[in-house]
Amino acid sequence: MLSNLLIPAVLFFALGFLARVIKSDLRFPADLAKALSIYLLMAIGLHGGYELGKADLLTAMNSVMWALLLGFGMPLIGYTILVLSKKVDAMNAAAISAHYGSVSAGTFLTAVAYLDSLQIEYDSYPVIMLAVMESPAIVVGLLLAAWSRRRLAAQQGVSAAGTANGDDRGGSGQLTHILRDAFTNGSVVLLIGAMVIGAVAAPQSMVKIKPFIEEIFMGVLCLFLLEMGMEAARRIGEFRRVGAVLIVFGVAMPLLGGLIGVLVGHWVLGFGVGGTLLVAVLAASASYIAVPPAMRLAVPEANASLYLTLSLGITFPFNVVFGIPLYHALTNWVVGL
Amino acid sequence: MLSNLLIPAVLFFALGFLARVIKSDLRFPADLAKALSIYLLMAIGLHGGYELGKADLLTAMNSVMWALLLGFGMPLIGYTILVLSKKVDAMNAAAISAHYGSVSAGTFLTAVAYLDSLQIEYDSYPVIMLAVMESPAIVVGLLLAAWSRRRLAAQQGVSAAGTANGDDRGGSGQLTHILRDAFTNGSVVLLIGAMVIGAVAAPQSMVKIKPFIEEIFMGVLCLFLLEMGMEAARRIGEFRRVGAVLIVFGVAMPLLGGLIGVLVGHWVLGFGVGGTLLVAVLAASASYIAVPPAMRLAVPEANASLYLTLSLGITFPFNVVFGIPLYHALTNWVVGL
Amino acid sequence: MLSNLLIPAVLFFALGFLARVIKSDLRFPADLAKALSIYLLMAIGLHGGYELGKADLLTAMNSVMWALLLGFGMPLIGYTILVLSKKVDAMNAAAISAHYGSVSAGTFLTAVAYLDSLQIEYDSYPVIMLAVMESPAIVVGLLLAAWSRRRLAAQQGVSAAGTANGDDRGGSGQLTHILRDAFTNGSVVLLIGAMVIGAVAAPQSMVKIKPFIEEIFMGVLCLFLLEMGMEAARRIGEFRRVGAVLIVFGVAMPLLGGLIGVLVGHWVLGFGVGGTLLVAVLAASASYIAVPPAMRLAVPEANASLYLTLSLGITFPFNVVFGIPLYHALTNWVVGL
Amino acid sequence: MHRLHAEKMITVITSDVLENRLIQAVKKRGATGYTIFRAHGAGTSGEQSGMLDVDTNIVFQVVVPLSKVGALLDALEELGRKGHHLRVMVADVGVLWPEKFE
Amino acid sequence: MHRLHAEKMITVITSDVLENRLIQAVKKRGATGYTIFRAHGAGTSGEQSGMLDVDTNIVFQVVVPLSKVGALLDALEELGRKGHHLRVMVADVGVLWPEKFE
Amino acid sequence: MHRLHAEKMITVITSDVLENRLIQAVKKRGATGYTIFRAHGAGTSGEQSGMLDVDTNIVFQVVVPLSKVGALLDALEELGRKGHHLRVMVADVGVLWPEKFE
Ligand SMILES: Nc1ncnc2c1ncn2[C@@H]1O[C@H](COP(=O)(O)O)[C@@H](O)[C@H]1O
Ligand SMILES: Nc1ncnc2c1ncn2[C@@H]1O[C@H](COP(=O)(O)O)[C@@H](O)[C@H]1O
Ligand SMILES: Nc1ncnc2c1ncn2[C@@H]1O[C@H](COP(=O)(O)O)[C@@H](O)[C@H]1O
Ligand code: NA
Ligand code: NA
Ligand code: NA
Repeated sequence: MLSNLLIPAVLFFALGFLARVIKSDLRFPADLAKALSIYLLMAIGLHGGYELGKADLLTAMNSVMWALLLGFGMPLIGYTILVLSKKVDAMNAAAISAHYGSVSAGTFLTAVAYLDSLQIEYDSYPVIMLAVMESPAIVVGLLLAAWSRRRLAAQQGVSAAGTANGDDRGGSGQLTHILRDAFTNGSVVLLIGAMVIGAVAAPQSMVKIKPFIEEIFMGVLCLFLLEMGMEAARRIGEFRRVGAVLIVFGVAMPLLGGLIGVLVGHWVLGFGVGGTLLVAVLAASASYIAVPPAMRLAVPEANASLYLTLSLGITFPFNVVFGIPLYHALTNWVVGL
Repeated sequence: MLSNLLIPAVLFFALGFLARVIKSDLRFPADLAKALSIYLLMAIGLHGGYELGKADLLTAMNSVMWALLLGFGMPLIGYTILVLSKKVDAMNAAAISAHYGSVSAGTFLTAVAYLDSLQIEYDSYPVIMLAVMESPAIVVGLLLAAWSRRRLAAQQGVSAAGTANGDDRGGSGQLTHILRDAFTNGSVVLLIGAMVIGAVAAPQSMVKIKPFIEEIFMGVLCLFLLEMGMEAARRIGEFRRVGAVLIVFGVAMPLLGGLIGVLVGHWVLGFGVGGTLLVAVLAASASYIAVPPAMRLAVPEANASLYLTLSLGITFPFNVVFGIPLYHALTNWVVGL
Repeated sequence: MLSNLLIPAVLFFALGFLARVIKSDLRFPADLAKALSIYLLMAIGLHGGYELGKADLLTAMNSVMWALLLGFGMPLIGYTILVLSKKVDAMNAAAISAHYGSVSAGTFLTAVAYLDSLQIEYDSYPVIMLAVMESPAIVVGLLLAAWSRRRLAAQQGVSAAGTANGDDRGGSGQLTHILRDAFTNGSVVLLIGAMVIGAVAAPQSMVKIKPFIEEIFMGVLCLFLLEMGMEAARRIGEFRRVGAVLIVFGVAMPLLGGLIGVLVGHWVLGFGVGGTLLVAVLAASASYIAVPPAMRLAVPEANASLYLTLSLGITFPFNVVFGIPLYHALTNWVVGL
Repeated sequence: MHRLHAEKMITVITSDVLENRLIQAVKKRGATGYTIFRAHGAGTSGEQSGMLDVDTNIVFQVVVPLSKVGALLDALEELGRKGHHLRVMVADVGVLWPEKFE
Repeated sequence: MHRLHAEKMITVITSDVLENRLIQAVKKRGATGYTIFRAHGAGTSGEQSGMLDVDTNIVFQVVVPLSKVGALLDALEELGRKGHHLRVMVADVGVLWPEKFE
Repeated sequence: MHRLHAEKMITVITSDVLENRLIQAVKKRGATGYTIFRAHGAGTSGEQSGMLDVDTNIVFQVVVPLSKVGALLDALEELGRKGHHLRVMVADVGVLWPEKFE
């Protein structure tokens, strides 16, 4: 864990966190964080696509399939736990658990920086998995919400048709709409689009773009994490609204995800230590870019404050500071079995 | 054309276009595109100025003269065609044609990326031409508008003095004002200023600035084109407001410009394939950064929706996707004659 | 001075200045300058911290101590001069002089570019001094203001307790508040935080971040100075509000600071020409990022227009264009003694 | 001010993610246009810092003749009923060129 | 609110490129200041996405005593007559420290 | 508009650096929230270009029932008395869901 804390990316996250804690007036212009996150998605995508152009198709498809499984499965696990805990209603359970099926690019990239600093090699497949895992969780979240909404309405004896999806959406086309929204999500389009470009672009033209996506990458990530540290500290301050049980969930869920990810990464996909750690981080991390707007729009009954605090204020810092070295230890142990 | 479509810059343009077509919620923060375009102008300018420091003065002055001729000539051609077509009034004809005398840095840079990817060398003179061609078209456009305004007023028997140039501008100083506005235009100042700096700065101090203007250049261009693809798709959606005749104009005008540019580039200026293609692109492309605000301010009678849709929604995507390889083929044919 | 004017950074400053003078509509998006300044602070900090990791502890501590002395001393000198001049009241004198105890990172970096272009080496200690000198001047400024406020109130026979520090701040905790505000200032936190990160981060992980803080640094600085040139020209336009005596102060104060800095840098700290010039620039330059908001908030009685015009419109351009080569000549002379 | 014509300005403060919904809603009810700018703030649902898309507020303004206010408020109330967080304010304004707002 | 003094707030929504014209216009008519922020939106002349300078709207606000409203509206009408697209709205406000707005 | 409830919207235009002070002030006086956006402009204290933090204006808006206006204006007058530059405007608005603003 100590070596984790000597990585600039993690240190900048801590600096941002600290800045809020000591009530510094350090502040980013509102558009900067958004611009940095566009850059990061573009760079990850291009990089991943380029690597994929050289990858083994079978392993790639296997990775994609398991990414889908994780993306669909994690929210179901989360939803079940939350509903059983009886601490939140079904709509909130749906919205919260969707975040855990998706991924946090910031956490993933911190893990990559962690591996780099320890000079551990890693497979390129987890990057495709990252791209693939953004959408399924949104779909599951929306389906769980639609299902819960119908159940609630049935209990109350009214029709739920169209309750949350507005004027223009009848019950019939709803699934299509959910799928469409999930796959036209801005980050998904940018990430997958950049990946395709990285895979199909002429290699000699990629050479020109490489310095942009490689040389300044780590610095941009540090700036981004500085800002996210400030956001995490702002959110953690609202933990009282969330309550102890949910906080436990915000730590237990990534631990569970990390465990599942290690098993999938090493035993199923056969990755080495680096690749396995990255799969663990994918399963363990919770989205704070793509999923929250989708939930706010389509599951307005859920409390945005809950899922944002959990994902951004609890799970994100936990993963960045404690999770990554923990999953690394776990990976070492499983690989050594 | 296929090789064109394998260049990241073109692919990112297509991605942006696609994102709007599939109604993705992908969105840039409002200031990002403006910041990227400031970077691009600065980098082109510095790069061009640096090359010019080493260039042949006679060829440079010859290029500048022909750039002025193209900048003054293309709007006159466009205006004549538009007025003869009888589809728009004289004020709109003036405003629209001004855009075609000026240039699109985005298109020019895509052509540079195209040449790079085919490993075709190119002269450095077209960059000066790019800088020089921003202003003359604005001047011609404003003069055409002033002239049309006076004619219209004469027809209606009223005085046009000061009709569109506000409280503070009598008829007398108007030409001075037009010239001043054209040459103090923000992009012109930045581009020419950076060019002068690139030319006069001490070489050893330029070394320090080079990575900024070279290494990340292609990546920034890709981001910029991603955004411009979204804008083009937004604008193309308004083509119904424009009508078929104008759409034909939006394709025919660049074709004509490309032809003239090839002839000027190869026969008059004696450039090789690369340089000739770039001159063709200068003549063929239409401005969407510098000219529209100038027209909106000084030719308020014209319909901004018309010139923006034509320049950004029709001519820009046409040039990026079809025009560049076409002008390349034409260049090869003319050079081979 | 001629060689100074051949540095891109200085030329871009001049370009921005010129753009405003010729009333160009060149304009940066509002958040760009703020983002660039965040980048610059981060990069200076990381770079300085990294160098410090390798530095001699004793010299470092000696430099810090003298930085504190300069930071505390310069405002006292400035305040005395201003009060004696009788051109501004005590509150304005306090607010203005605080700016001169702090530093301008833009001026410092221009001096670094100047040294680079002349291929003069420089010590790394001045970077720590830069980080250290942001806060003390704020503290002194606030103390001088509090003291002047009490004196004024005593003259008028009323109690000044809490006059400017709001509902929540009694007289008792005021010093603590002043210190807290000065050290949690956003730029201070970012600069010192990045410095600590640069010093403690694992060297192999710093390798990844280096291109970001080194390769694009000079280009970003040029963009930043372009914008600051526009701001300086905007401010210099308000010099009539300021009056001749204050303008003389805005030039004399940096000259005095430069002299003191040269003496401290060479005689006390024993730096070479490069390091001594940088200390001179630290002492000579006036803050326009960290100090003005602190003064606006805590010394509302002072006229923001005065201190901004002096610091940004007079002292900053004076230092960038004339001051640096002057302090260089002075340094050469003192070193040669 | 005989040349000013009385209209109503409806201001909605809500999350950025609702932008398209609001645009559709006002277009459908015959508004001639709308104006949007981003903001940050805080309310019963916590702080909206403006740093992430989900964390950003928009101020959405539309000027309409009195005759169209009712239908628009209905649409906004419907959104509120579904659980969306909206603040809705209506103010009197006098406009130049009222035909632009019909 | 005896301490509030009645004034008029004039709001102009138009293209970013007119910013300087509007500033000159209000300065000439004796306003003590003005406030501007950027916006996007749509109207009869299509969508203004806010991405290019020419595509960005500004909301321009100036608070003046009633006595200055007429001259300001004249100036705005004049701009409109020349073909510029402006939306002009006037609202009643009560201000603290009215001397600041004279 | 029987469903609209009369409230007051207080708008403060001032420097960005006062943001936290204003937030504290309205929280203390029981406002349920506030909305802030950045602006540039000019006034008696010169031009605020919006480029540096110290040079940026905020427009700070808070909607409150009439009963809370007095205390809020007191707080704002107090800030003004200390030397801060504030412009304060109060306008009538009708709000949907008045319980959100109590
Ligand atoms: N009914 C409206 N309500 C609010 N803003 C409007 C309205 N109509 C137009 N606007 C704004 O005014 C700008 C110019 O409108 P127009 O001249 O009709 O294109 C638009 O881009 C909108 O920002
Ligand atoms: N008459 C006015 N109308 C609208 N906004 C104003 C007016 N006067 C000043 N302001 C705004 O209030 C800020 C501070 O004004 P002042 O304190 O007079 O410098 C200015 O920067 C403007 O943004
Ligand atoms: N009393 C208020 N005055 C002005 N704006 C408010 C007020 N209450 C809430 N808001 C704005 O409305 C947004 C949503 O409020 P809420 O739904 O209560 O969380 C907040 O983020 C604020 O921007
Ligand atoms: Na996950
Ligand atoms: Na052209
Ligand atoms: Na100093």
